[in-house]
Amino acid sequence: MIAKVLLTIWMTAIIVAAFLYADAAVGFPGETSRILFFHVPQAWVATLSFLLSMIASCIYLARRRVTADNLALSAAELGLLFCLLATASGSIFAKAAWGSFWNWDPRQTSIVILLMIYGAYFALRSAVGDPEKRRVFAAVYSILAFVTVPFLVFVVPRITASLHPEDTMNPAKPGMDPKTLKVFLGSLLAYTGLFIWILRLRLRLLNLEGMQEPEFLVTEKMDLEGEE
Amino acid sequence: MYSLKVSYLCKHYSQTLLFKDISFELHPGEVLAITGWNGSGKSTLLRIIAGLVRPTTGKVEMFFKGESIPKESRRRFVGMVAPAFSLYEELTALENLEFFCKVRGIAYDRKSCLAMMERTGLSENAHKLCRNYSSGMKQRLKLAQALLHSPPLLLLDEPGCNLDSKGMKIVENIIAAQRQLGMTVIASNEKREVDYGDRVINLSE
Amino acid sequence: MYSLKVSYLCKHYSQTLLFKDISFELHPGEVLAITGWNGSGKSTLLRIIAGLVRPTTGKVEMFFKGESIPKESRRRFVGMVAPAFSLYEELTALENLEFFCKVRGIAYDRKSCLAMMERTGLSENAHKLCRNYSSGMKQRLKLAQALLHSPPLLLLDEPGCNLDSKGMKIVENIIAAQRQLGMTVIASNEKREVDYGDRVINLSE
Amino acid sequence: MKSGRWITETGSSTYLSEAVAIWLRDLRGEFRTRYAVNSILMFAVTTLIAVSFSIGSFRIGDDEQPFLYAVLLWIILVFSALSGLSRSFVKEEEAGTMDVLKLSARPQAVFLGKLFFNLTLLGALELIIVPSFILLMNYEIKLPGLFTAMVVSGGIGLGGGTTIVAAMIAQASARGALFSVLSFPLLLPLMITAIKGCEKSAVGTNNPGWPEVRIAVAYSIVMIVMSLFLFPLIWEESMQ
Amino acid sequence: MKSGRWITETGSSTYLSEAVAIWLRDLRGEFRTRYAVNSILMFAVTTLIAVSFSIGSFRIGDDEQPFLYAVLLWIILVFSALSGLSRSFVKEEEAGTMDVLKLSARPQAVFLGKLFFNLTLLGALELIIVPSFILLMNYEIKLPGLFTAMVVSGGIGLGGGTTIVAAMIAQASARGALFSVLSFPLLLPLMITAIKGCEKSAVGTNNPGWPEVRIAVAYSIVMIVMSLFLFPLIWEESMQ
Ligand code: HEM
Ligand SMILES: Nc1ncnc2c1ncn2[C@@H]1O[C@H](COP(=O)(O)OP(=O)(O)OP(=O)(O)O)[C@@H](O)[C@H]1O
Ligand SMILES: Nc1ncnc2c1ncn2[C@@H]1O[C@H](COP(=O)(O)OP(=O)(O)OP(=O)(O)O)[C@@H](O)[C@H]1O
Ligand SMILES: [Mg+2]
Ligand SMILES: [Mg+2]
Repeated sequence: MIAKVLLTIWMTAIIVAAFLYADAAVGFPGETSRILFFHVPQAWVATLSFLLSMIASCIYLARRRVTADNLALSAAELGLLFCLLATASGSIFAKAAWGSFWNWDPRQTSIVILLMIYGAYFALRSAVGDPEKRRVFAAVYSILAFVTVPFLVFVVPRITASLHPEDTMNPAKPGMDPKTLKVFLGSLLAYTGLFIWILRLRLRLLNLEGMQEPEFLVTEKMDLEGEE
Repeated sequence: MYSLKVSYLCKHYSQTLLFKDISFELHPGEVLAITGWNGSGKSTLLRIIAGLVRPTTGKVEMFFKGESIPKESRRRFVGMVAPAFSLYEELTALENLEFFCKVRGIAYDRKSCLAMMERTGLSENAHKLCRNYSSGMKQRLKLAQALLHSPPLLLLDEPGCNLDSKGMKIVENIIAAQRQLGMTVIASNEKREVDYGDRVINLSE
Repeated sequence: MYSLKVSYLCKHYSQTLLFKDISFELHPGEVLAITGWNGSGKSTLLRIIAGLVRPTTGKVEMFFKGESIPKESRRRFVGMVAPAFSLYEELTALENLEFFCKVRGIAYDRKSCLAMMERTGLSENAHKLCRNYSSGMKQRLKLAQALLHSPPLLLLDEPGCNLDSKGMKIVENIIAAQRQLGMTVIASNEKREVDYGDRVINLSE
Repeated sequence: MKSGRWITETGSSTYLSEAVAIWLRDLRGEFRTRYAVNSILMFAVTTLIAVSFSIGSFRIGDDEQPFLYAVLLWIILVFSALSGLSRSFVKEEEAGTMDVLKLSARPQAVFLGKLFFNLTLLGALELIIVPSFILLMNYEIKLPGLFTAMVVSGGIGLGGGTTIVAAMIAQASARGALFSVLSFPLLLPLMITAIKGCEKSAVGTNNPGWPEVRIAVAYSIVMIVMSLFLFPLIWEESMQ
Repeated sequence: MKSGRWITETGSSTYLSEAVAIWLRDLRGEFRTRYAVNSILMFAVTTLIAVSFSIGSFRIGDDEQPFLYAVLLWIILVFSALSGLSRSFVKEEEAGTMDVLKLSARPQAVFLGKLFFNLTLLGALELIIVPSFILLMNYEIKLPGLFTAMVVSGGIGLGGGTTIVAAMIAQASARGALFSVLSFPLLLPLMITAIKGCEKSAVGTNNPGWPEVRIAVAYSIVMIVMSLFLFPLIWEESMQ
């Protein structure tokens, strides 16, 4: 409860600070650079949750605990959500910065692929009736997908030069404006906190569902939909 | 009223002769049993009668009050069960029956379909997907499908296959009821089923 | 040498309980018969023993000289026939047997495959495509396939289905021979087949 | 009841009501397994993404755009259709339900039912693909009326041309092959017409009477009527 | 014979010999029914004709040609592959032979056998498509060595990336759809690499060590090794 209140206050403070405290970065039209405080943490949280999902999948395959699969599932859901948010905010940003919502910039391409992968992950889950089978298949697929991601990261940027800022405002590099850095790190923290909070809610929900609905009832539902 | 006339049927597959000069006539109330070793051509003969396979020579005619029934309308007169048939696995049993009612042009009536399932002992499983049916339940559903339009000619290829003793009893009842309604041809190797026949044709002789 | 231990097996499909607390042990030379109404779970029980279906609770263990056989090696110990199985329709019968020999890691030997077909009464049809086999011939080929590797545990689900009296005799011989080689579990509703069992488990009780 | 009537009459049911029964059953089966619709749609969507990705990075001259886009759109549509339309017959054959269907349904009703089903699939396909294609590729259409008429009539032609081929190949052994081999030449005239029509709608050439649409409609009618006559032969022929 | 050995030992047969048995059986079945190979090849050939017909009429700038052609070639290859590679597993499932196979074969052998079969199909596909594409489109390749290496390694990657997905979708509903949906994202990195490699071979950029080929080889190895580990889990899981 206290954590929730603190998180709310923190988020509000960051939003206010993003618009009032930090200065707009040079090299970006108008105030557009402020998107940094929302767009990048979104992308970061998405990456984090996909990673978490993959690790949970591995744990599931090794231990076969339903909780691990629940974690993998909810992390993938949240990852997809934040990924969509990052795409949306990026697209709005792209309209302001590059003049069109979508122009197959490598960044956009790779994020579409990421969205496709996790879309496929959910398609797979919905197409397998037996719960245990579904968990194993989903875990296997998420591992396979994760294995291909490094190839994506190495390969896509080679295709064409990207307009997407890579190092211009990279916070890891020295030279970022200290005010910006402060707000940026704060926002990162806020988004991570938000992520953990939603994740725990989702997990609790999944566990409750699992308790009130024994395994075999879940199968039955799928059966009526015509799956195995 | 109806009658079936099979004359000089003969069936070859490539060089091998399956059977030749099979002729018989069948009238309402009669039951004909066909028997013979595995691979002797029982199923093929039934499929020829149903019009699913063409005989090498000979012909199959059906008559209604002495008039020959054209091939297109035969579907109304024949009901058939065979091990090679299957129903739609992705539909429930009731949906299957509903489909066959509609496609045959019988006014679909849920009650009568349910009654048919009752008759074949499936009423508890009417809403189960056929994919999840056990072998015996599938066989019962095939029987139900063949009876939907009360066909004057019922062709039963191994009707008791996969069935338990209750199921066998159901087959017995079906054949008994069919004696009132029309003709029956049974192909089987089960002594019990062959014995239902008033006449027996043995393809292995 | 070999033995099979089934403990507290229980299987649910959705809300319905199929069977529960099935426990038995089987030793070489023994024949166990499983019977019950259509849909009572005979086939499911056999599939669980073979490792094709997971039980809801309970477990199936196989032992060789007291050591438990790991799941990966079980294929060498189990031979199974079931109505839902099919072999490769686009291959001839002999090619089917050849394939199963090779994939099981048994040195393929045309003569012994032909001998197996002889034993199941298929030798005249060894080079026919399975697609063109009659129902009884398919059943015989399934029997041949299950016996290829002389399995210590033979699972027969309705072995006499579609067979003629010669075929029934073949099944009888197979079961008698299996008494010398190992264990047999038969699931059936045919009185004749159930009677082969030293013990009978009735799933409908 | 007079005997002659009893025998030939079809009772209260018509070809249409039986065809509808078959159509609804296919839809229901499709809804449960989602085989055809998914394979068609996903095929279309992935091709669409791939094409838009590969073409998107080019600056295509404004004068070449209408033709190129029309070609791409129809390639996507035709191949997506080819990848899924044969399923409805092939599945009956593979699942072993063909025999029972033959015993219980009249051939014309079967043909119509399957045709309706394929047209439904094509409709769904076009509803999803065409708008996304237009959006993704920034496809400018000057005459939306002509364009829509072309897409609809072309879709009907596709369905009419492929359904009977699907019935033929369901009974041959080399299925996958034959379907494309047999369908594609049959469909080419339609495809060329449709491409021309879509190009005109993008350029803005408004020929009176929309000749391309008329050709497509004529093609569809000819195909469907011919099929209705020929189908019973194929259906009967399937016995050995 | 010691008891422990009896139980775990595989006798005289190895994973490889069993895999080869499965491969040969699939080839023989394929040879008799020609389902997969035909559906793949015909799909590829018709797309090829359509693409070359539609693109052939353009004057594509010489500088854009290498990239565009590479994209088209790989779209044709990948989609043709997606249209047929899932057959070998799906057919086992649909024909009801999966159960017997499960009882008699080891999972790794099954995976390898199916992989070999898919690679054979892909090899046949590439042997036919690539030369015809080059001829039809007048595709000028400056570095045939790099091009060949790219096509071969890309083909292996295609097979390696899709075989395990085929095994999964064979046990799911909505098969047709899922295969493309699941495979395409996995294949995209490979596809992009291969496009880049083919482009370079056409332009004549000879980076030392052919990085694209290496990436494709690495991709194939990683996918195949991962699949070998993961496949038994899927195979076991296929029980309900
Ligand atoms: C639809 C369009 C866009 C998408 C999908 C997108 C996606 C992403 C993603 C996934 C990241 C995380 C990268 C990482 O963690 O390494 C990111 C970072 C970032 N994006 Fe975007 N973006 C888009 C448009 C834009 C635009 C138009 C701008 C500004 C002109 C922008 C500015 C940034 C910046 C500054 C970063 C941080 C870079 C870094 O970490 O080095 N993005 N974006
Ligand atoms: N399409 C075909 N091509 C070649 N031979 C065929 C074909 N169909 C059936 N046969 C052969 O015809 C013979 C008779 O088959 P049929 O199915 O009629 O036998 P059956 O008497 O019903 O046997 P069972 O008792 O086993 O059911 C078999 O030997 C079979 O191999
Ligand atoms: N995947 C499944 N989902 C739901 N129910 C199933 C499934 N598989 C089987 N069942 C149900 O389990 C019951 C037992 O089936 P099983 O095939 O074991 O019966 P059986 O005893 O072999 O019957 P038969 O004598 O007819 O062969 C049936 O009611 C069947 O509908
Ligand atoms: Mg028969
Ligand atoms: Mg059973």
